[in-house]
Order: sequence, then C-alpha cells, then structure tokens
Amino acid sequence: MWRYIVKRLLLMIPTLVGILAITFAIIQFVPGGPVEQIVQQLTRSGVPGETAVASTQLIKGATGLAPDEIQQLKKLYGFDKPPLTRFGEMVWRFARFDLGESFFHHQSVGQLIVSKLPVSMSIGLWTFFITYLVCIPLGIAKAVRDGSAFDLVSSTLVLVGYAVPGFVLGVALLVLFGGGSFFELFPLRGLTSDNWATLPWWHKITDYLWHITLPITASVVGNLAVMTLLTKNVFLEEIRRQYVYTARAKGLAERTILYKHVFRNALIPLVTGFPAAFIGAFFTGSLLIETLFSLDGLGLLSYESVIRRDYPVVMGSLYVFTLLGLAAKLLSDLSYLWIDPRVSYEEGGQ
Amino acid sequence: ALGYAPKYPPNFAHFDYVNPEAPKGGRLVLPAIGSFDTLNPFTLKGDKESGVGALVLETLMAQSSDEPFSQYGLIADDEALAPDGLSVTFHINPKARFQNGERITAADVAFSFNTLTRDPAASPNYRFYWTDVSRVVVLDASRVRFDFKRKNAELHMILGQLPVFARSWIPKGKTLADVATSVPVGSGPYRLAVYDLGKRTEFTRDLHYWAANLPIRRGMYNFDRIVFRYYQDDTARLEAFKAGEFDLASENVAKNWARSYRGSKFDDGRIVKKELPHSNGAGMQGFVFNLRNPLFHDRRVRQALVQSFDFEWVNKQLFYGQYRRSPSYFTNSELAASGLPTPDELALLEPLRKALSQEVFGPAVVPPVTDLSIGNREQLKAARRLLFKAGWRYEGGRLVDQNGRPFVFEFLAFSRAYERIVAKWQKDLAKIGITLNVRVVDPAIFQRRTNDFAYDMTVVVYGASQSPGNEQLNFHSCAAARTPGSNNWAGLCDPAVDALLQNFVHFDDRRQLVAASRALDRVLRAGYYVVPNWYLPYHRVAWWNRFGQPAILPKFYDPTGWAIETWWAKPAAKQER
Amino acid sequence: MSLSPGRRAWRRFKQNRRGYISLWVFTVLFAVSLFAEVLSNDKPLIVHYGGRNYYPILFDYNETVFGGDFDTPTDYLDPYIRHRFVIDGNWAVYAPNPYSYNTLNNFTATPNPAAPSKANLLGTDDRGRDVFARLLYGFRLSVLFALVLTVVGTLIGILLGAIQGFFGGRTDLVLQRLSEIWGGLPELYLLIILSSFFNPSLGLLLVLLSLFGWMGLADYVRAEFLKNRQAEYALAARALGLSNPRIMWRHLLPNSLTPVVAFLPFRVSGAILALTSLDFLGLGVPASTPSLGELLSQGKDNLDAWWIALSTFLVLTVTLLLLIFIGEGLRAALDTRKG
Amino acid sequence: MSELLTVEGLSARFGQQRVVDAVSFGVAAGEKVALVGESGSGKTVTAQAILRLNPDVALSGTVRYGRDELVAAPEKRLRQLRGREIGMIFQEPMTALNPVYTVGNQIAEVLQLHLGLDKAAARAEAIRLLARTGIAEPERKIDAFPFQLSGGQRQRAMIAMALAAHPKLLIADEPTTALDVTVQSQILELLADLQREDGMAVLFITHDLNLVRRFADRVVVMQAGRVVESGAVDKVFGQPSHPYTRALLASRPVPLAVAPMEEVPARLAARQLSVAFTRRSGWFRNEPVPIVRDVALSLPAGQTLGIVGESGSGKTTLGLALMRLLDAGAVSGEIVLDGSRLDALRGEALRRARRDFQVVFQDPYASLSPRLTVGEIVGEGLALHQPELSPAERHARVVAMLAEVGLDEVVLDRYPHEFSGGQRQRIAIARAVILRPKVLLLDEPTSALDATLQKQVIELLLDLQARYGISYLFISHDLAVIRALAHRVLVLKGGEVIEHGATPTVFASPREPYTQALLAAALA
Ligand SMILES: Nc1ncnc2c1ncn2[C@@H]1O[C@H](COP(=O)(O)OP(=O)(O)OP(=O)(O)O)[C@@H](O)[C@H]1O
Ligand SMILES: Nc1ncnc2c1ncn2[C@@H]1O[C@H](COP(=O)(O)OP(=O)(O)OP(=O)(O)O)[C@@H](O)[C@H]1O
Ligand SMILES: [Mg+2]
Ligand SMILES: [Mg+2]
Repeated sequence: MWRYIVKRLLLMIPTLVGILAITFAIIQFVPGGPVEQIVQQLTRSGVPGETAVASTQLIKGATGLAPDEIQQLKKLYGFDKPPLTRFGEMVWRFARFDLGESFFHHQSVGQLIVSKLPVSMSIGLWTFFITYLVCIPLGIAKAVRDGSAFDLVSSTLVLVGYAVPGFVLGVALLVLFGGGSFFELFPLRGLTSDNWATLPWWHKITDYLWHITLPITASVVGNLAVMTLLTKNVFLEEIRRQYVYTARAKGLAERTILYKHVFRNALIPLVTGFPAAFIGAFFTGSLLIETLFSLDGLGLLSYESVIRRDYPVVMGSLYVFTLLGLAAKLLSDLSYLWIDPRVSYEEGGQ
Repeated sequence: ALGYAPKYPPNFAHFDYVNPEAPKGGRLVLPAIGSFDTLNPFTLKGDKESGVGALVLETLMAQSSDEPFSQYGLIADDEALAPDGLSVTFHINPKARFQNGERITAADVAFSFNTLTRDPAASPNYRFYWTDVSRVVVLDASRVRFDFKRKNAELHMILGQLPVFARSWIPKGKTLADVATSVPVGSGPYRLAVYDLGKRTEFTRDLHYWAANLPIRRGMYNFDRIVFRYYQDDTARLEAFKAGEFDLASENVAKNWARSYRGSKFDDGRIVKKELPHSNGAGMQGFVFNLRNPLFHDRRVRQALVQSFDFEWVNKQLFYGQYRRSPSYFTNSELAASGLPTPDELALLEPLRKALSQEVFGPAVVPPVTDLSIGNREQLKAARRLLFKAGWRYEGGRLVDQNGRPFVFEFLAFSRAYERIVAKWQKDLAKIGITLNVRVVDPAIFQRRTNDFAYDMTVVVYGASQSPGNEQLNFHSCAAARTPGSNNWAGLCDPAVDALLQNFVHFDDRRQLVAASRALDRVLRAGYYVVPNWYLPYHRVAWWNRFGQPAILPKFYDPTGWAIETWWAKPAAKQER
Repeated sequence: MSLSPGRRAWRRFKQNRRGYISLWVFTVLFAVSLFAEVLSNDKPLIVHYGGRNYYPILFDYNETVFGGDFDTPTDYLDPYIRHRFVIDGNWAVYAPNPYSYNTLNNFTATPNPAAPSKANLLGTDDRGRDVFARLLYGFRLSVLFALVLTVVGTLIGILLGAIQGFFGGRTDLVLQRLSEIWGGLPELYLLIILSSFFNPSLGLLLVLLSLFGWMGLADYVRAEFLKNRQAEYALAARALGLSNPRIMWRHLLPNSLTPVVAFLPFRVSGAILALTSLDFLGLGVPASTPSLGELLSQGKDNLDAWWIALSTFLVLTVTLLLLIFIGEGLRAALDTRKG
Repeated sequence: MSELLTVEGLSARFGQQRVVDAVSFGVAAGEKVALVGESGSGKTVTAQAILRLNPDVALSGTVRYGRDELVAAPEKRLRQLRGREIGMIFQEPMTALNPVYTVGNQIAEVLQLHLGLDKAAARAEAIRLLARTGIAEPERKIDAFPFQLSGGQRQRAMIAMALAAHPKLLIADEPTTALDVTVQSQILELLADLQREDGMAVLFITHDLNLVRRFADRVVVMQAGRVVESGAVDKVFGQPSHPYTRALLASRPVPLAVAPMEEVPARLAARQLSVAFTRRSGWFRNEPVPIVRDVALSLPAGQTLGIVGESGSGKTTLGLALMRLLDAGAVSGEIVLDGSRLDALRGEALRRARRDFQVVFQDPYASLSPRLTVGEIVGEGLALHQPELSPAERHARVVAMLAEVGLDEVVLDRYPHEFSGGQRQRIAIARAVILRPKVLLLDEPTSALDATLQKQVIELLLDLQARYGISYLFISHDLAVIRALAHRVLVLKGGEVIEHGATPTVFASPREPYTQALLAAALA
C-alpha cells in the first residue's frame, strides 16, 4: 500500500514536468504573445466597438510603439532568453513553489491565486457540496421509485435545469431578483456588502449567504442532472443484488439498506467524479457566473490569463491545479481501496 | 490654445458650461467595467482604477471642454514657449498644494516627468508621448523648463497634460512597481477614502482643495463623495443600474439602447434617458481595403465595393437607425471637408493637381445612399458597371478577371459582431458575383495579423482629435505603409498624400490646420480606401433623476467626466439607498 | 419464453414505455429534419416561368433567366423577382417556410432580431435569418455532430478505461499518467494555434473535441473494471481460457456499463453545446453553419429577443429529455435482471 | 402445539411463470420442519416469500405468523419481524453477504439493531457467535471481508448473523451445504441448544435426507412448486405415499465400486506447493498469511483424487493454485501437467493450455457472469477451444450437455439469477465438463444437489471418466461421495496434507486422529 502511494507520488513528478513541458512548448507556438497583447493594450487603436467612441483626447499614443520599445518590453518579460533556459528556470522555481510574477498584474502568481480563492471557494465548495447533497438522495429516491411519476417529474425538472444554459439562468435570476426590473431580493454583485467589515459577525454570515444565493443557485441547477442520473443508475444496478435481500432479512430499515449497504457498493462510480468535479468547481466551472455576478475568482483569472497570454499565471495555475488534481486523483484511487476491499492495483489479467 | 485665440480671457470667472452656484454635497455613484488591482495609474502592469487619475491627480494645465485644444493654468499658472520653439518653461502656482499640504515645487514636476519617462515599471506610453523632450531642467523652486529635441507644434501643450505627484509618494530607491497599491500623492479635488481591490473605490471631496476657487474649477467637483463600483458583466451592470446601484449609465450598443433602457422607472421619470449631442471628433471608422493586395489596386474596384454597401439597411435593421454615416476622415468636426474646396484648400491641392484625380476638385465625395423602400438594386448595378470598366466579367454566375480568377476576398474580424454587420453586404456582393468570406479570430491573432497587414479587409478606426498632427503620418504615409505595426492599415503610399501630410508637421495657426485636414480629407475620400462606416453624434446616457446639470453642455466631453465635473446633487432628492 | 438475448433486450426496452416512445419521437423528429431542404428553403421547389418549368431546389439559375439584372444565382425572395413570378401566367411554389438557414430576410419591417410574425414564425435572429429554419437545420446538424462525437468519444473512453482498469499495475500507472498529461494540455491554446492555421470548421472541431472528450469517461470505466475484474465470474472466465480482450468484452464490459449509459445522453447534449463553447474565441464553427449552439449564443447576446433563446432552449430541452428517456430505456434493456 | 407460522395456498410468480403453486404447511413453536424437494422445486422462493424479500416476485395466498398476516402486511411491520422474530439463512453465502463490509460488521449490525447493544458489546457478542459456529480464530475472522473467507466460513458467518437476535423462527436455506460433518453436527447442536433455550422453531430446507431424519420433526416435500406430501418424518420416510417421495428416498447415493488402483503415470502432479495471501494490515504493512503449505500430490490419468478436510483448511485455495487461478505472486512450488511445467506457463500459452484443466467453482452463482445467458455461458468455452464447430453443432452440444445435468433446453436464454441454487451448480458443471478437459477441479460440485441429481451427476462424471479418461480433483466434505468416487484421498488440515492414500485404505484405517474423527462423524 505504502509502496503504491510512494510510487504514485514519485510519478507525479514526471507527470507534472511532462504537462508543463508540453504546455510550455505549445505556448511557444501560440500566435500573439504577451508583448503583442501589451502593445495592443497600450496603443488601443484601430479597433472599434460597434462604432468608434468619439475621442476627446489628442490621439497621440496612436502612433504605435517603436521597435526598441518593443525590444525592451520583451526583455522585461524575459523573452530575450532562449526557451529552454526559461523552461529550466521555471521548473526550478516551481520545485520551490515559487510561482513567479504575473505579466499583467502587480501581484505574484501565488498571491494572485490566493487572492481569488475566497470567491472560488465560496462558489466552488458550495456548489460541490450542494450538488452532492441533493443529487445522491434524489438519485437514490429515483432508483427506488424507478418509473413512477415522481421519477418522471424529478427527471424533467433536473433536466430542464441542465438544459438551461448557465448564463441564461444567471441572467434570468439577475433580472428577476436583482431589483433592476422585477423583485429586489438579492444583491447583484460581489460576495459581501460594501460595509461588510463593520457588520457584527452574525450579520456577516447572513450578508455572505445573501450574496452567494444567486450565483450558487445558478451554478448548482445545471450541475444536478448528471450526478442525479448517475446515482440513480448505479443504485438501480446494485439494488437487486442478493446482499440487499440479506440486509432486508435482518430487518434493517429501507433507508439503512440504501444508505449503508447499497451506498458503499455504489460509491465507486460516484467517487470517480470527485476529483474532476472538485477541481472543476474551482478552476473552470464558474467563469460565467463569476463575470455575471462580478465575482473575481479563479475561473475569471485563468480565462483572462489565457486570453491575455499571461503565461506566468497560465503556467503557475496549471502547476497548482495539476498538482491538486493529481493529488485528488490519488486520493480517489486510494478511496477505491477503502470502499471496496476487493479492488487492488496489482497487475491483473496476466 | 493651439493656433487660435483661446475662448476665455485671462481673468474669466468660470467656464460657460458649469453652474458657478452649484451646491456642494451629495454622492455620485458610477460604474466601472472589469476590476482593478492597482491604484497607481502609471504602471505598465495591472488593471487600473478608474478614479485616481481624474480625481486625485492634477496636471500642469487644464483643458476646457468647449474649445478644440486650449489649456488654462492649473498647477502651472504660466507657460512660456521659447521663441525658437525648442523649450517651454512652466511657472508653478505658488498656491498649489499637494493633498498632504506640501507645496508643489518645480522639483516635483521634474520628478513626475522623470519617473514617468524613465521608470522601467512605467507604461512606455509616457516615454513615447514625450519622446521629443530631451530633458527637464529645474530652474528654481517654481520654474521648470523642458528642452525639446526638435521643433514640435503641439509638444508644449502635450506637456501641459503632465500629471504631477509628490516625490514623497515613491520612497528613495523604489520604483513605480513598488507603490502599485498605494495612492499617488496628488493635488486633485478628491482623496481616496476607501477601496476594496477589484470591487469599489470611494473618493471624498478634499475640503482644503487648493484650487477650489480658481476660475477653471469654479462650479466644478460638487459631490462630496464619488464612488466607483466595478462590474464584470454588461447585463449585470445594466440591471444594477436599473436597481439603483449606481447613478449614471452610458451605453454604446445601439440595440441595448433601443431595447433595454425601458421599464416603469423610465416611464415615471425616476430614470432619465437622454441623447446628449456632442462635437467630439469621430474620425473615420470603416472597412479598410488592404492595398497590398493587388485585387484592390484599381480605384474603380474599390469604388464599386463602396457603392455596394447598403448602410441604410444596416442602420435601420441592426442599429435602430441610431447611427449616421461617416462621410469623412474627420467626421463631426470642422476639419471635415464638404462641398467644393475652399480657396485655402485649393492652395494646398493645386500644386498637386496632376497627381490627383479630378474628383478631388469637385464636391467632396460622399458615400451613396440607398432608398430603403426600393432596396439597393440600382447601387449594385452601378457597382457592376464600375467593375466592368475595371475589366471584370461574369462567368458561371461569378465575377472573374481576365484570367478567369474569381473575385474572392476575406474580411478579418475580431468579434462576431462584425460577422453580423457584414452579412447583408456579403449577400449583396454575392449578387454581383463577389465572394466575401468573414474570418473571426481571437483578439491576439487579430493584433498579430493587423501588425503584419495580413488581411484583405478589416475594420479600423482612423481616430481624429480636434487638433490632428503626427498621427496622420502614421495613418497615411508611405513610411508607415512599410512599417509593420504602423497604423497605415490600407497600405496607402501616394506621393501626393505624403506631400499633404507635411502640412501637419508644421503649421502656424488653426486655419492652416483646418485647410490641411480638409484637403487631405478630400484626397483620401476620392481614393476610396475605406468603405465608410458610421458614427454617433450624441452620447446615449441615462441617469437617476436626482442630479442637477448646468444649462449649457460642453462641446467636447464624455458623459462620466461631465457628470463628475459639473453635476450636483439636488438637495431635496433622496441620496442614500 | 425462449427469446434470444437481443430480443429480450428489445422487449425490455419496449417495456420501458417512456424510452420507447421517446425513441419514436426522436426518430421522427430527426427524420423530418433530414427533409429540411424541402420544408424550409429560400429556393422555390418549382418555378414556372416563360412557359418552362425550373427546379431551383435542385439547380442554380442566374437571375437573368428570370428576367433579372444579374448574371449570378437568383435571390428568389427579392420582391423584384417574386413579382416576376406572379405576372404573365408565371408561378412558383415555395417551400412551406420560405427561408433556408442562411437566408437573410432583407425585408422585415422591424429591426433584427425581429419578433415572431407571420413572415417569420419564430422571429429572426440578430442578422435577420429565420429562427425556425435555423432550428430545423441546426437540429439536424447538431444531432449528427453530437452523435458522431459521442460515439467516438465513448468508444475511446471505454477502450482506454477498460485497458487501464483490467490490466492494472504498470499498464494502469503508465496509461493513467499519459492521460493525465494529455488532459493537462492547454486545449484552448491548441485551438488557438490550430485556428491560426485552419479555418474553423466542423471537422476540425470534431477531431479536437474527440481528442479530449474521452477522458472523463475513461476514469469511470476504469473504476468499474478495477472493481469487476476481481469478481469470481471473471476468474471463471479466465479459467475457461478466454483471452483478455474477450473477458473484457464479454464478461466485464456488460457489467461495467452503468456509468457509460448514465452519461450517454449528457454526452450527446454536451456535444451539441460544445459547438458553441468556443465561439467566444472565434474558434467555433462559422456563424453561417446552422447549429443549436450558435442560436444559443445569439440568444445570450440578445436576451430581450426571447424568441431566440426560448425556442432554442425548448428544442434543446426536448432533445435532451428524449435522449435521457431513451437512455433510461437503454439502461433497462441492458439490465438482464429485470424482466 | 400452536402453530407459529402457517402458510396457506401460497403462490409465487415471476412474470408469467408460476414457480410456487398453492403451497400450504405450518411450523409450530419450537418445532423443526424440513422442506425437501428436488432442485428447482421452489423451496427457496417459498422461504423468501415468507419474509417477502424479493420484490420481483408476485405473491398470493396467506402467510400467518403469530397474529400477523405477512403477504399483505405493511413493510414496517415486516421490518419488525425480520431478523428479530424470524431469522433467515441464505442458500448462497458468497453472494448473500455484502462484499464491502467485514462479516463482523454485518453480524454486529443485527445485534445493534435488534438487541440495542453498543458497538463494543456487539462486537464481543459477534465473536462469541462466530466461535459457537465453530470458526477457528473468531477474533481474527471477524474482521475479514467475505471474499477472504472459505465457503464454509461464510456460511457460518451467515448462520451467526441469522441467530444473532435469537429469533423465534429460523428459516435456514441449505444451511450446511458447505460444511463438513463435524462442523455440521456442531451447527445442528447449536440449533438444538437454541431451540431448547429460546424455544426457537426451525424451518429448514435441505436435500440431505439423512439430516432430515436426524434433525427434523416434520417434513414437507415439494415438487415442481407444489407440496406433494407432508407429515412427521418417521411417517413420511417410513411410508412415503407420494411416488415422488418414494423416488427421492430411493436415490440415496450408493457406494460405487471404485476400480482398483493401477500404477498409471501421473497426469497432474504438484510438489512443494504453497500459497500465502497477503493481507492488508493497515496502510503500511502487508502481512503474508500462509494458507497452503508444501503440498505434494499426484493425480494419475483417468482417476479421481478426493480432497477432504475441515472447512477453511485450504481445499479451495489448493485447487485454485493447481489450476493457476491465483496470482502468481501468492503461489510457489511446482505444478506439472502431463510432464510439462504448468507453473511456468504464461500468457497465451497458459490460455491455450486451459482447455485441458477446468474448474467448477464452489460458489456457482458468483462464478456465472450475470449478463450472459446460460447458452452463452456454456457455449463460450466450446466456441473458444473448438472453433471448428459450426454454430448449429455447438448449439446441439450445449443442449445435450444441459440435458445431461438435468436442465431443459428452454433455459438456454435465461440469465443466472433466474435459477435455483442447484440449477446454477449444474450450469457450472456443464460449463466445465463440456470441454472434456484432461483434469477437472470440482469444488463441492454436489453440495446443492438433492440425492437424485447428485447421483445423476456422479454417474455422469464416472461415465465421462471412463470414456475420456478425465482426471478429477474432487473437493467435498461429503465423505460418502468421496468414497463413491475417489481412487485416492488427500486430507488437508490447516493447509497441510496430513494423510494421503488410496481411498479404501484411508477409509478403512485412518492414521491421523483428525481423519478418524472426520470419518467417525461422517459415516456414523
Ligand atoms: N428470478 C427468477 N426469475 C425467474 N425464475 C426464477 C427466478 N428465481 C427462481 N426461478 C425459478 O423458480 C424455480 C424455483 O426456484 P427455487 O430457487 O425456489 O428452487 P429450490 O427449490 O430452492 O431449488 P434448489 O434446491 O436447487 O435451491 C426454479 O425453477 C427457478 O428456475
Ligand atoms: N483472499 C483471501 N485473503 C485472505 N485469506 C483468505 C483468502 N481466501 C481464503 N482465505 C483464508 O484461507 C483459508 C482457506 O480457505 P479455503 O477457501 O481454501 O478453504 P476451504 O478448505 O475451501 O474451506 P471450505 O470447505 O469452507 O470451502 C480460510 O481460512 C480463509 O479465511
Ligand atoms: Mg434453493
Ligand atoms: Mg472451499
């Protein structure tokens, strides 16, 4: 067991280096590097919106940047060094958990990620927990009542939730409850009110909950269907096994049978989705929600860093999240062993 | 002023477009887009805060909003351009104080200038902006001189825009990067009171503001508090506006203006929805032909394509009729040519008559107009005639050249919005046998391809200020056409144009400048280098009806700035929510 | 009583009424969409002009054929042309919905997007194309695309997951690491790079999405195989001397399909949505391609034009519901322990 | 005696198929009633119907327990009765135990639920119960997962579970099939004790008529879903009135003459064969647990080697090791098949060689793929090893094989869960035998079969041996069967061979005390 863990931990190193190397190599070929992005940002000319915004200022910067300025920018961003050197330096820094400096932000990548964590944790963790807390009981109830009206109605509901695109739902919630057009029930932006710092602690909590209600609703609703139906199917598969009869013959309540005996047998497929769901909840899942509710989180950060070619942030967050992802995967693999004693990772099949 | 007499006499009382009696007090909440991670507006890195630059910092000179380019004393109460035009000396107002109570000295000015142009963390824009300044010399405590590398008609004015901050802001040995999240020590009317990185900033009026009684400040900056709230998403921003989270919204999408600014709050007057006219120069937005592609070498071909674009349909069907066609490279200003050339213009054009097409000397070229009730069949026929003249013909339902190659070109766009705008044109072009493909790319690729001029056609803006200058060379000169990354998107290289561009390098007064601009305008328009787009002669603005506005609108302004500077809170109106 | 396993599975499927009806409805809808060209087209089915019959739906005719000005294919909705079809004993039979997926309705009275009207039953999109036509064609294209993508992704996922789970040990370790590396690739950058070389197209998207689409599923299949390979029936199969592929295929796979079947409908609908997901980078398919995804993103950009988002959403939801119910039927069909 | 349980006109249907038809019988308090009948006659379905365990079955009729009517009783009431009032022992202990919980956990659960014991007390009680069922080292086995136990051990865990709450009525479905005689009598004694102590009544299902005779007060005979005869054991067995009962009684396995031993070359031989499982003890250590030690054996062509030994002595493990079905890491020693080393074979070569040695697993249910039909299961090996057969020929062979084990052609397209325990066992036998291997490992192949079928199967095996010279490794605790079939026997105890010799010799003069005890108990 211990050997397996050690092996897996050691294998993380080549995996990480592999991912970083390939990404790094790919980045070299991506058109429009950070320098071009910066230049575009600086000159910001020639690119209209729907119509040219009439200017009140002298158009002076609109003359482009001189080549030597661009050289200087390149140097500033370290692009004067050969790629291999840059890669080596990066890996060495990463090995010491130094994630480097952002091209576009004033913070180090580490700080940047940490500063976005509260938002991402708020949305991600809540979504994650609520999803599982709703899906599993619901899926079980559906499996037990397979084919009933309850099954049909709940399927339809979660599926409609799934089919409503996140942004539509988010916007609908915003328009309905944000106070602009209909009901003024929930705030439109941020995690906390402006005066949060001055509130007593219980108000802090309610204020926080009040703020996250809409974003979390928007992100949970679409997440329910997949998990619910997976749970249902897995339970349907298990629910007719002999050991269920045994448990029933013991006089156990149906609940105990489902949540103790069947649950553990059904757990493996449910746990398999954990790492992805967990990382996804932080990393990618919430871009739309974040922008919509003006929450400044990791989803937005990573998206923007990709678009703006903020490579240190791209690589740094890739590193952190890959590491977390690998760890989560290892944990889920280990949890298989705990869930089902028959599972082993030994060589099989000869 | 640049080449003309300033509108306001030396001892004027206040600008015309303010209410000198405006009551002080109240609060103005404004939206900002995105987020910010720095309070320092000067650095290269970081998302900038919206208020510090305008509210906390002040420049050497202040600009009026109803003249093309006039500056009045602010931190500097006097400015003297050397007779040889190779240096300018500013005299610092002895009353000028930083918000920390210290006097503003010449050394602060020099320090500000040097920091902005030398600090590696500063945005290179500043270096570029004042690239013709060779050095700054502190003459004494209240006088500072800037030496120029070469004569430059506007440089002294541009120096007037130098923001001044205290030396104490940046401790010795530190750079701008080290003070990214500390507010510059400026001399402006507001202090930053509270900030929440990325979400909100709140400014309070400085009761000891040194310039409060200067004429250029009278009746201005009336709010006690100004708050910026940051929104990442436009829909959310609009809803927040309607919910009353902030006070003023200005809209730049026609469809939203027509469809989203509606509801009971608008009907009962709680929110005012207004279209405010302005005189800001709109320049020329257009679909530019890349002349580097031989397909577009023939002027008749370009003209045919201009002919075939049905602006009226686009405006009506997609923009709710809100826009107006841009006829000129200096749209919405006196710099735009119209009708027959004036003697001043002729004086500049006449020497080049041989090199110019006859059209230049006729009435200024205007884009065609379609009658919406019958469609643009006639325009298309006209376009076809031009194409025939240029040697194109039909074969198998397509337009082909002498060698039988079909007429195909690609429109490079950076957003889906243009795909939509071009769709109708695409269809019309198909009618005359031309294939137009639209390619939408990622902004970074767009930037890369525009830098390399790797497109057949794309959409660009030839920006225009009230006082055109060097940028015109970057737009239209042969040199720029050869420089990757320049703004000569069309790849225009015409000796006659180059000759006309010289008029922007040296000019003595505004009249010359106006004539030069109009002459250039005529030549460019007759060359059909762009398919002209449209512009908006007014601001689309809505605000909560609890503010007072001066009776007179400025001429050149943006709504937010106008509100900050000149509005006041109606005392009776409820402010807090 | 004695029915072959296939027949019994089919019977179990049929017993699941919901799934069975859904399959029918879905088949009918899809079949109808296959005839989209006849139902919704800007080209008339038949034109009688100058005493002769023309079949624009099959052949291109230049406008000059019908007395127009241009030597290019006719725009049959142009009032100028339409007028020529009603005079002098000429006539034309248009499709029931006279728009194709890319037809700009030049002549709507209101600005685009225009609300549902007699002319455009479900309104127009933001550039004046008929929403109904786009839905019809979009449904067809999206469903086809999604089915192909799902099949490819599912097959790869099952294969790789099965191999990892079944062989375990080193195979598992190595393949797992490789797929982690693969999954770590910056998909977005790859797309950006590719799109700077190629014009985005359905094929390109299909390839790219299949390359990455299998990963989640593989983990599930792997987990199931890890669990099931220890079952005694697997041992019994080995005792028979069956080869590994055969044990995997016949004995383990049927018992490891639960997650696969659970995800199947979501994969299909996910693939439909994937068509849009890259739009914001300009990497999605060109807007001229009719896809439900494109409509959806239009709906997002034009929220007040509710008819776009709503009708697309309805089509998507119904499609999804049908797929899910078919999926449930499939599950029941695979569940040998029932019925 | 008042009736504790009364079953009246109970019928059960699976879909259209009626498998139990108007069955009536009763069990009085403290009474021991045996339910006998041929394999597939509906005994298990009847037993499960009493507690309404299987939701797929449609029931009609009445089942009265005390004052309750169970067929229509609400779930809630049933739950109170299940486990507490009525205990149930399932026929197939492997599949009936929850694979992911330790047996201790599963036993303790009953104690906590019905007797309200706390965790520690429940555990202590569980250990005591396991010990009473005769499991050695109960403190250790209590933390074992079902797959880590031998067949007999699982069955006893199951029994402990059923008895945990001291039910008033115990329904025992073939409770001793996997147990050797010594343990069997221990269990019977346990039941008798409980009966005395708590007045527990027992309804037990068995095909072992000896057991019925020794243990039961009354007997109910079922055939094809109907009760054909019932009454006091002496009466029914003394003067069976129904022809089926008579047939049943008549078919006691008679010792078959075993051909005298000749010296034939060994077909399968093993030397120094040892098996050690690694047990996960915590996260950090892997503890090897030796199960089989230094076994040497040889099996001549055309002969049968009987392997006997108490439950948990390593018989199954030894058999699987010989068949190369354990992880190579766990096994050491030499195995030789027809002169070539079997233990050295790998991969494809091993796979091809498998045609020659086949297995019938101890737990047939678990060894049948749940999603394959019987036809596919039985035909699969043929398709693989005799690809030259046409589908029609193969089909014919499968049908013939099934007929030989007493199954009708109609079962071809049914799935394993649709059979009774005995039917599944026969399917497993058919799957192995159809290949005509050289060596066949039979792990308790007749434990779930009634006497008639047992005889039929044994005759089939002998016939095949005579015709094709198949060698059998025959694991059984039924010494009568061993004596009928095996040329030589090998006695295992604690993983070691303690006696090995020709059957008559060993049976006539057992050397080791253990063997003596075993024989004494079995052939009493
Ligand atoms: N789930 C099921 N679906 C259909 N038929 C079934 C099912 N379970 C059992 N049967 C059939 O019901 C009949 C009775 O089965 P049951 O298990 O009661 O037999 P049994 O008397 O216990 O036999 P054995 O002694 O072999 O265990 C058998 O013929 C079997 O094939
Ligand atoms: N996977 C395993 N891990 C650990 N111990 C095991 C495992 N399998 C079996 N054992 C132990 O090995 C011993 C021998 O088991 P085996 O199944 O060979 O017994 P058996 O002789 O066949 O008994 P029975 O007659 O009850 O079937 C038992 O004590 C059992 O607990
Ligand atoms: Mg049975
Ligand atoms: Mg055994």
